[in-house]
This record gives sequence, C-alpha cells and structure tokens, in this order.
Amino acid sequence: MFQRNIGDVILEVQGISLSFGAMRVLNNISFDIRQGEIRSIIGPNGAGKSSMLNVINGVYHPQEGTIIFQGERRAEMKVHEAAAQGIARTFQNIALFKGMSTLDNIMTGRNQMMKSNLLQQAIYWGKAQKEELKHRKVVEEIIDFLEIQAIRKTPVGRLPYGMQKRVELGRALAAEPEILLLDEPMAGMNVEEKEDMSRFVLDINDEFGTTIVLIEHDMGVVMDLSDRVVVLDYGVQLADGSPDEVRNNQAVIDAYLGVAH
Amino acid sequence: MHIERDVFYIILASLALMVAIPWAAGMLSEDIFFEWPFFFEVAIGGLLAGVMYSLVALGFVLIFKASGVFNFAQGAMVLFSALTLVGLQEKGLPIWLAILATLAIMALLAYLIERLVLRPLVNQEHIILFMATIGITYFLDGFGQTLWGSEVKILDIGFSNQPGFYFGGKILINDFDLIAALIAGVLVVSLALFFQYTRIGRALRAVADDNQAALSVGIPLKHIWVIVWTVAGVVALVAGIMWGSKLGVQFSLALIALKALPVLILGGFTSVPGAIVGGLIIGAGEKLAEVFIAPLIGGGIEDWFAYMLALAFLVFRPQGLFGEKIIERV
Amino acid sequence: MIYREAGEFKSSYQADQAILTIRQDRWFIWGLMAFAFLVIPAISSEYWLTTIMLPFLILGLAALGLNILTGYAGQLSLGTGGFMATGAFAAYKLATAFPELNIVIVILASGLITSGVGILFGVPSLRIKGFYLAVATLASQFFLIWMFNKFGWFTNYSASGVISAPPMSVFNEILVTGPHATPVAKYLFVLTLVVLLTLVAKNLVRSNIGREWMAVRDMDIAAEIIGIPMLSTKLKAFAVSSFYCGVAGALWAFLHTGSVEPLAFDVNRSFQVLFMVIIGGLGSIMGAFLGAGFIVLLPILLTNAPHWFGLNIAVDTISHIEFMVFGILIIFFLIVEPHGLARLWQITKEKLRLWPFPY
Amino acid sequence: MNIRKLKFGIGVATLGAATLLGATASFAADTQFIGSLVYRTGPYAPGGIPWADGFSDYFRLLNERDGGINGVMLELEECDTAYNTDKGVECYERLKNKGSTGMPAVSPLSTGITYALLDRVVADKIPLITSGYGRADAADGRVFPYAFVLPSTYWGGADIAIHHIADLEGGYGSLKGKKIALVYHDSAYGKEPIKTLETLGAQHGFELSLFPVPHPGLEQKATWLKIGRQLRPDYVLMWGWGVMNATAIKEAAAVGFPRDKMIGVWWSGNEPDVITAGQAALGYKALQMNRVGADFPLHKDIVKVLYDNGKGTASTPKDVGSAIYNRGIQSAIYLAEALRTAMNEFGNKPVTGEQVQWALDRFSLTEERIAEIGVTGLFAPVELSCIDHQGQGQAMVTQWDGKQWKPITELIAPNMEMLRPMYEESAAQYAKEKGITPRTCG
Repeated sequence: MFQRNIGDVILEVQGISLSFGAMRVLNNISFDIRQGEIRSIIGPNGAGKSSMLNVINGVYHPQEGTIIFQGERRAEMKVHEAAAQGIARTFQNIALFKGMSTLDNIMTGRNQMMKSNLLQQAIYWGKAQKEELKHRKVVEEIIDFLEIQAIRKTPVGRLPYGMQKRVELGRALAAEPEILLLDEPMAGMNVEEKEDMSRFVLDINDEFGTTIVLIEHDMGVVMDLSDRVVVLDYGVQLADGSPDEVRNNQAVIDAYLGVAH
Repeated sequence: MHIERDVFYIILASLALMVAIPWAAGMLSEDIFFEWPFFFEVAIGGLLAGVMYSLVALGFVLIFKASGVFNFAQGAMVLFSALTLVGLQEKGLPIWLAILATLAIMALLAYLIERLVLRPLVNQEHIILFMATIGITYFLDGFGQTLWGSEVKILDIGFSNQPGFYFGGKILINDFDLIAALIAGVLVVSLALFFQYTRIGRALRAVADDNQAALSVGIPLKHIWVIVWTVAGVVALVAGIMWGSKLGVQFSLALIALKALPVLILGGFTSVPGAIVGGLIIGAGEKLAEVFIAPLIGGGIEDWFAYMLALAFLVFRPQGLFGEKIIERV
Repeated sequence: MIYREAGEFKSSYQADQAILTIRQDRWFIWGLMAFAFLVIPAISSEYWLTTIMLPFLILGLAALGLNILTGYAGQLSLGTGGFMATGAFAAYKLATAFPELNIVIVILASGLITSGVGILFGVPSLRIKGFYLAVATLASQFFLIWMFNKFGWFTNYSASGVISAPPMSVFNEILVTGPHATPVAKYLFVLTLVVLLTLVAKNLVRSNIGREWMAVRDMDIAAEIIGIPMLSTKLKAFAVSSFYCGVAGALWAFLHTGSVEPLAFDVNRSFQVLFMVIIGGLGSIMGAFLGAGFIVLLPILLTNAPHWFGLNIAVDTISHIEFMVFGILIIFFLIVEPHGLARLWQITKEKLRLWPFPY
Repeated sequence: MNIRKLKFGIGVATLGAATLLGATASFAADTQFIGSLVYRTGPYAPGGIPWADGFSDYFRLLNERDGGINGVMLELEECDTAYNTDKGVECYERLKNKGSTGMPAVSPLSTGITYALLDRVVADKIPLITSGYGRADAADGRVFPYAFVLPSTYWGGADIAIHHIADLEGGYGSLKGKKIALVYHDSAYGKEPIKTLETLGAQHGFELSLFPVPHPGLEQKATWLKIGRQLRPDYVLMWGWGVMNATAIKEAAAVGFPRDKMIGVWWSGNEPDVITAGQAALGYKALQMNRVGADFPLHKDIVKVLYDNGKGTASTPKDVGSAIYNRGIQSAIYLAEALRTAMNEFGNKPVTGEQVQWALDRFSLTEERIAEIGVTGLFAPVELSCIDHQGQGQAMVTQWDGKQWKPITELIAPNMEMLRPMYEESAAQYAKEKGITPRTCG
C-alpha cells in the first residue's frame, strides 16, 4: 500500500454530548484526528455518525464537551469558522446547488479565496477577471482529477447520483481543505463506482496530504482505506483504534451482530 | 388543540404590550387620549374587525394546508362569489336558492381549476402554482365583471348598522360587527367539526401531512383538491356576504385579500386556529396602534402596521405562531 | 449531453467565460443592439417610444433587479414598488437640492440610496423564508409609500405630495426630462443606462457573488457550510436588487411620467414586477426583459386588437376580455413551460441548433 | 414543449406585430375626433360609469339632434383606464394623434393620470381639462398654459365647505374654537385641501384634525372611533373616493356621528356611495359643482332623442340626471363650447388642440348660452382668461334625502381673494422647480 505520512493531532473532541430535546444523540464521545490520516467513523444507522460530523463543522452545537482545533480549545465550532479554517465536507444526502452547473458548483468551493469586491466583479475587469481565471484553472484541474470533464456545464440537477457525489467531492476539494469530512461518499453506488470513489479518496489523501474523516457503511471499504476507526452505537462510543483492533473488539462485534442490548 | 409553550408566552406578551403601550402613550403624550372604556371600545372593535380578516385568511389556509398552493385568487373568489350571489338575486332568485346556486357554481369552479390548472401543473414548484393562481385571479376578475357588470350592487342581509351600547352604556359596540363575528365563529366551529368528524375532513388533514397517507384513506388526490377548493369557495362566499353587505358588492372586495395576508403570516400558513388568533391579534393591534400611536407620527398607519406587527412575530417564530416548524437537515 | 456545443472550440478559459460563447449568439446580440439603438429610434412612432419602449425598458430594469434578488438569490420579495418609490423620491430630492448635478449622477446616486434602504429591509430575510418573506416584505412596501405620502419634506412640501422632474440634460444640451425632451432622446438615454446596467448584472451573476447567490438560493445551509457568509450574501443581493429598482423608479418618475405620486409605486407595482420575473423566468437576465415585454405589451395588444380588426366593442367589454385572456395566457404559458419564457427561448435555440435533425 | 405549441406562439407574435404596424384608423377628414379617458372597470367603476355615460351622451345628442357642432360631426372614442395611471398614459398616447386633427383636449378623470400628463400636454399642445379634480394651482394660466381647472378646484371646494359651516354657525366669527376634522384618501387627491383648510383654520380660529385613510379605504373603524368617540368634532369634511365613501358613512353611523355634520367633496357625493350605505346615509351632505336631476330641457332631449331610440350610451336612462352623470354632462358642455369657440375662430372644420387652447384661454359660457343649451341652473356661468384658468369656482351644498341630492344652498363662490395668491404662490414654486418661464398675459 502507500507510505503513510501521519503527523500530529490536528483536531480533538473531548467528552462531546449532544441532545435534541429529550433525545440524546451523542454521549460523551472523545477521539482525535491526526494530520494526514484517513479516520473513519462507523456504526449502524442512527448511531450518531452524521451528527458527529455536524458537530465538527459547527452545524450542531454540543451541550457538553470541548473541541480542540489548531491548538484552540472551544465549546463548539461555528459553521463559518470551520469553513474558514479549512474544514470541508460532503453530505449523506447530496447538498449540491441543483440549479447550477458542475463548474459553478465546484467554483463555489473556492469562494473563501475570492477577494475581489462587488464593484470589481460588476465591471468584470482587472482583478475580478484575473481572479476568476486563476481559480478556473484550479477547478479545471479538479475536474480532470475527478474525470468529470464531460459534465462540466451540465446543471447538476440533471446528473445521475454517482456523478453528483463526485461533483460534491470536487466542491469540497476546491476549498483546498485541511480536513475533509466525507459523509457516506459511496452510499448507493455500484461496485465500479465505489472503486472509482475509493481511488479518489486515496489519491486526495496521498497527493494533497489532506486529512480525511470518512463515514461509510461498506466495511470492506472502511477497513481497506482507514488508518484508524471510531465506532459509535446509539450515540455511545464503542471502540477506537486501527481497523484490526476494531474488528476484534467484542463490543463492536456484539453491536454489529445485534447481541447484548 | 395543543399549544406550544413559547407560542403561549408570545401571545401573553403581545396581549400585555397591547394594553401597556397605549396606556403608556396616554400617560406620556398629551396628544393621546387614553381612558379605559375607550381603550376597550377600540380593542373590542379591533377584535371584531380581526374576525372579518380571519374569514378571508381561512380560505388561504385551507388551500395552502391541503395542497401547498398559495392561492392568490382567494380575494377574486370572494368578489366572484358575492357578485354571483347578488347577480342571481337580481335575476329574481330567492335568497336561499341563490346561495345554493352560488355554492354549486363555486364547486364547479373548483372542479375546473383542478382539471385545467392544477392537474397540468402538479409537482411544479410552489412559486409556479402561485403564479398560476394569479392567472386565475385575472380570469375571475374579468369573468365576474363580464357576467354581472362593474356597478356597485347592494347586498342587504338585514342587520342594522346602528351603534349599540354595552356595559352600562359605557362601551360602544357595533351590532353588525358582533353578528359578523358570530357568523364567522359558527363557520370556524363547523370547519373544525368537518375536519374532525367526517371522512373527507380526516382525509384533508391527512393530505396536509403526507400525500401517501391520504391515499390510504381511499380518496384520490384530485378529488381532495376539488373538495378543498370547494370548501375554500364556501369560505369565500361567507366572506363575500359579510364584506359585501358592509362595503357593497364591487370590485374593491377583491382587495380585502391584502388585509388577510398579515393575518396569514402571523398565524402560520397551515393553521386554521392560527388564522383566527392571527386575525384577532392583527385586528386589535392595528386599531390600537391607529388610535393610540398614530397621532404621534401622523396617522394612516394601519396598513403597514399590520404587516410590521406580523413581521415582528415572525422574528420570534419564522413559521408563524401555529405554522409547522421548518426543519432543515443536511 | 444534448446541450453541448460542438464545432466551436475555445482556446482559453477566458474565451469560455465570455458572456456569449456561441458565435451566433454574439451576432444576435450585436444585431439586437444595432436594432435597438439605430433602427427603433428611426422607425418608431412617438406612441411606440413613449408608451411601449420606455415602460418596457424601465420595468424590465426593475424586473432585472427583482430577478437578482428572487431568481438568483432566492429571496421572494414584494417590496419592489417601495424601492422604486425610494429611487424616485431620492432622485427628486437630489435634483431639486443640487440643481447643477448631472442627471446620470442623480439617477445612480438615488440607486445607491435605495440600496441602503434595501439593506435595511433585507435584514429579516436572515430568519424568514419563502412566502413568509414575501408577505413580510410587504411591510416595507406599505411603510415606504406611507412615509413618502406622510412627510412633506420628501416632496418639498407640495400641497398634493406629487413630485415633478425638473428639465435636465445630458452632454450639456440634449434634454432628457421635462416637457421639451424628445421621445427619441429619452429612449436612447434609458436604453443606454439599461444596456450598461444589464451588462453589469450579467457580470455579477457570472462572478463569485453570483455563484454565492445561487448557492444560497439552491441550498442555504450547504452554502453556509462551504463558507459562504449568509448575512453579507443576502444583504448584497438586497443591495444590488434595490439599486436596480431604485434606478428604475427614478427613471420612471423622471423620464417616463415626469410627475408621480407615491401611489404610482403601490403594491400593484410590486406584484406587476414579480409577475414579470416569474413569467419571464426566474434566474435569467433575458427572462426579466421577456417577462416585462409580456406584461407590458400583451394587455396593450389585447385592448387594441378589436380596433385593428374593425370591431367596435365597448371599452368595458374589451377590458374584461383583456383580463380573461391575460389570465388564460399566464396559465397557458406556465403549463407549456413552467420555467418561464427564457427557458422557452433557450429550448427554441436548442431546437434550432439541432435543426434539421431533431435527434 | 413541442413544436406544435411553439408554432402557436410564433403565430400569435406575428399576428400581433402585423396588426400593430398596420394600425391605421379610418377617420373621415371632416369629423371632429374626441378622445375620452374613462374607467368603466376596476375598483372605481361604480363612479366612472355614469360619468362616462353623461360625457358620451352629450356628444351623441349633438350629433343626432344638431348634426354635430357648427355642422362638424363628432366622433368620440373611449379608452378604459381602470383608474390606473399606466393605462391612462397609454390611452392618452394612443388617442392623441387620432382623427384628422388629433385629440382636441383631454380629461383624464383621475388625479394620478392628470399628473402623469402635465408634461406631455405641454409638448403635445393638447389642453388638459380637469373639471373639479387635478392640480389646483393650474388655475394660474401663466405657469400652466395647457391645464384648465374649471369650474372649481379642491381648494375652492374646501373654502366653500367652510363657508357653509360658517353660515350654519352664524358667521365666520363663530368658527373660533370649533373642531373640524378632515377624513381623506391618503393620496395626491385627498391631500389637496389640507393647505387651504390650514390657512382658513389659522384665519378663523378653528381647530383642524387630519385623518388619512390608506387606499382603498376598506377599513376605517379606528379612524371613526377616534372621531366619533374621542375627538367628537363639530364637523367632518370628507375627501374620499370609491368604496371609501360608503364605508366612511357606514362607520360614522356605527359610532353615532351625525351624518348632517359630514360634508363630502363632490367626489364623495355620488349616488353609488350613498345607496350602498343605505339608511346610514340619510342627511349626509356633499358639495356639488352642478345641480342634480333630470328635469332640464337637455336631459329631456337626451331621453327623447337617444334613449327612446335605443341610441343612449347606457342601456337604460336610469342614471340620467344623477350627480355624477350630470358632472359628465358638465365636462362635455365645457369641451363642446370650447370646440365651438375654436371653430368660430378657425373655421368650421375639425380643430387642433392648440386651437382649443386658444379658445379656452378666452372661454366664456354665459347665462344666455347656458339657457340655449337647455341647462339653466345646472351650473354657473364661467369666464376664463389667459391668466385665470379656473373661473369663479362655484359649488353648492346638497343633502341626501334617501332618493336624491337635495340642494340646500345656492351656488357659493369661494373666496378668490384668499385663494388666488395661494394658487400663484404654489404655481410659482412649480415653475421654479420645473424651470418654466411663466408666459406673460397681455
């Protein structure tokens, strides 16, 4: 396999608890994410995996616990902070901008880096145009990387599901993130598409050194790709460790086999 | 009816403000005349006017609830039903027959709208359906006037418009307004019973929650749409009779829709009780503001005040007081 | 893949990002410009210029403004009339307070003032969405009209509360407002402004801000997660949209009618402009003008039609028929193409592109 | 979307374009074209219809009975504005060049349209005749050469109403300390009388309270609670229009404000208003610029020549003689007399707007001429001049008795010594803003 190049902890969650009304979604979750690794979160449906991602990029604000990101300790992330500080993500139910083309969708991923003001954009001359061209070049590279040249100008609403997943990945990549949160990037895909997507994930991690947090149901994929895995079940953390460790953990086996509830 | 706690607090707070602000204005400014009997007179007059707004708002709610269509044509339907009723009466039909005939025409209209407008546009975005109801509005405005002319018609339902005095002669309440409120109350109660205890009513409630569930009740969706537009037509007729006897039946009747809109957003687009409570708050609020606040800034503020009031409620409850909560997921 | 363009290749991203990437489209637009600037003034009667072209262009500009807000940024608004009134009254105050100001500056400045007002009334859009927002914007509509009616300062204390445009000229001598301005001068002035502002709008919607608006429209929560600031994006939409509406209002008051009372911008105006946007096509620059054409021209066509056929129908009957036909046509076009005339135009072009082989 | 539908669309477009370009009306060269902007539809149609019928009936009668004016047949074309300014402007532009000489004068019958046309009529040289509406200061013919406000303005109306109140109270001296309220349509129209009333209030010491009613005036409960239960003014003046009038009268009844202490301007004095209000309207007063009733020789002719032969504008003569019908007749007579004057000067052929303006500048409708027309007592004689575009400005007070508007005063002339300087001052401000150099009147 690849030569892993894993660095220090860049994000850590400690004792995170999240409730909606009376429903406790996450209960005292703690784990860390190291620079450059592929970190997976697994668990059955309703385990709180997506909620965990939502906590990490600030969509949900936990009632308890702390998040340490880039050396700063905080009770919650804010959505815009997460984006500004290099956390990008994809979504379980695709959250693309349906009325826009593939190209425009991916270009929105670079909005943080666009510095020209309203007036410059209105005239579309000088700075605004140069900027537009510069970013267009980057986006075209991403399009080449994801092999979606042919759908460049198609409105994404008309694309098949698998393609939409790719475009969404492209949009997240365009932000050149530190950490990329992928929420079930392979759900509903056939084997061939899954292989493509796995290849993209590995390539992203390898070529750009992006840290990846992955939620996935396909155990084979998870165990192949991940450096470390966190297991959640009904909001409780069952295990945390390398794929092998997790695979042999009794609590995990029980949960997945439906025993001992 | 289950009321959420924060809705309850918001209503309580607004009631308190409705009393406190006029009182404070009366204390602080010489231009404001404040006396308790007069305050109650204005408040009661406002509440009764609010019921009249609710009557129009109800029609919007019914259609929005069942089909998600913001029916811009509700005002035109009020005008059209009233014009038809008076027109038939002028043709010599006795009043009960005229009412029955008008109801039949409203049902036919509902059928045609479903068949010719809604069915071809099914599954389109809300704004497209909204625009289609604007087309219906234009058509009804032209069609009603072609049939019955543009002159003002008198609709006399025989209620006096003389002032009545209550509470030891201290408080003036208009008898017509009382009767109108009573009729509106009866209408609301019968709608509630209809929704609660009839098969069709239950189907209508189901369709509001989930189209699939409605199918399981055994009534096709297109029938439900026809029924709900017919019911909205009935509500329009009642509103048309009440407003028509107040203003005369003429083109301006269609404009009362604008008075119903703030009621609608305050109460929530999807709630029948919301339309009632919204009407009461808007009615009382705008009258109190016009009497106890307007003199400080120049008068004639009723219209925008109603909208501002509704806007203020929306800041606390973006879906209106009783509207279904808007939940966003990723 | 049906919508790909074949045969023409772009050698740079710059060329690919041009407004019109297809050669025929470029020719069409240049032809249209030549027609609008040269042919129309030469052949049109005064009636055409003053009662069809001027309202068409000005209301088209307002529709463009609303389309930026509603079609691109997804914020449904019924405050257009109020914003147009703001533009008109701002222009009047500026023109009477500083008589030596150039009319272009007066009009653009009143657009900017309207922007400010628009930002103010755009704040609730952060919490309120959809039809709730639409009805809530009526608050600004009614409030603004009331305000201009109420306070004499806005009308320089005229007894009736009506404002009237002083005669103003461009290039020092060509009058564009007042009774002695020629229809052609007015038309060319409005056309130039509208063309320039349309170009600006096109630039905005193909830039980053345009993509941010559409992102907010299509899925606001996802937009926020990828780092698009909700507050400033929505307020920018309100600002730009109000700027266009303000300019349109100033043009309406100064160049079209000459004198207006606030009621000229009442809630019916807001509805009228919204209809243009929906009929023309949400999220389309071209759609704003197609919609304006439909809403301005069609009623005129319908009222005049019986005369051309030599029919002598009473005016009220014509008027009623006009209402009915207009309503039916709205529904007809929606059923044919719910996404507006602009989409219809696009489909026609695509059909033409494939012609004569339909598949 | 398919080709069939597309073809339909293209077909409609071509048809439209072809007909628009080929639109040339056929008017005989020797008939006088008259364009009439009316509203028979829309929210104000109940008031607009009788006016339009009266206006049209008079010209029809001239054609049928006299063979036109000075032998020139008249051709009247209506255009429906629905009281909408956009449509009104379109109507004006469409009609202004019709006929062999264009539209000789325009009466837009709406304050909003009047304002929109003020600039245009100067450029087009078409007189704008606003009888009892429009811009009061247009009475100054030096600043407004093409605008005419005969027989009276809102400012004059306000003065006459106060005059009437003074008479009832025993002279202007007794106005001191009285409370007078103005309930008005919150628009250019409704605001016109405020300045005059404020001036009069300062002069005679009465207290003026203002109650704006937002368009269209469907809801006035708060306003009338304030008036009837709190302020309790001695008199209420009303500048309302359309549905606002009936609503106001009904709400006044609902709070027990005496209707005979309410005085409406002429636009608040139409039959549709009071009939809709029913019993509540008994005793309600309104100013009229003209007498009401059908017992004038002219009206008898209209019924005999037109309606008895099925040639009337309306289907039945039921509105003939109503307040607003007679207002239409009055406007028609003014225009017809101006046309006659112009023809007398420029020859018995169709005249242009400029020629009619010449005629209106020296317009004179004497008692004798009024008698000849067969309307003695319908309205007062009028004299205009280059400088004075209003005339004496008389109006009378009438009271609704359940069947008709009964005159309770003679025609009263407003106090022109007060009004004239106000007109001139306001017109001068307008001239300054618009950069108009007032013409000099010899």
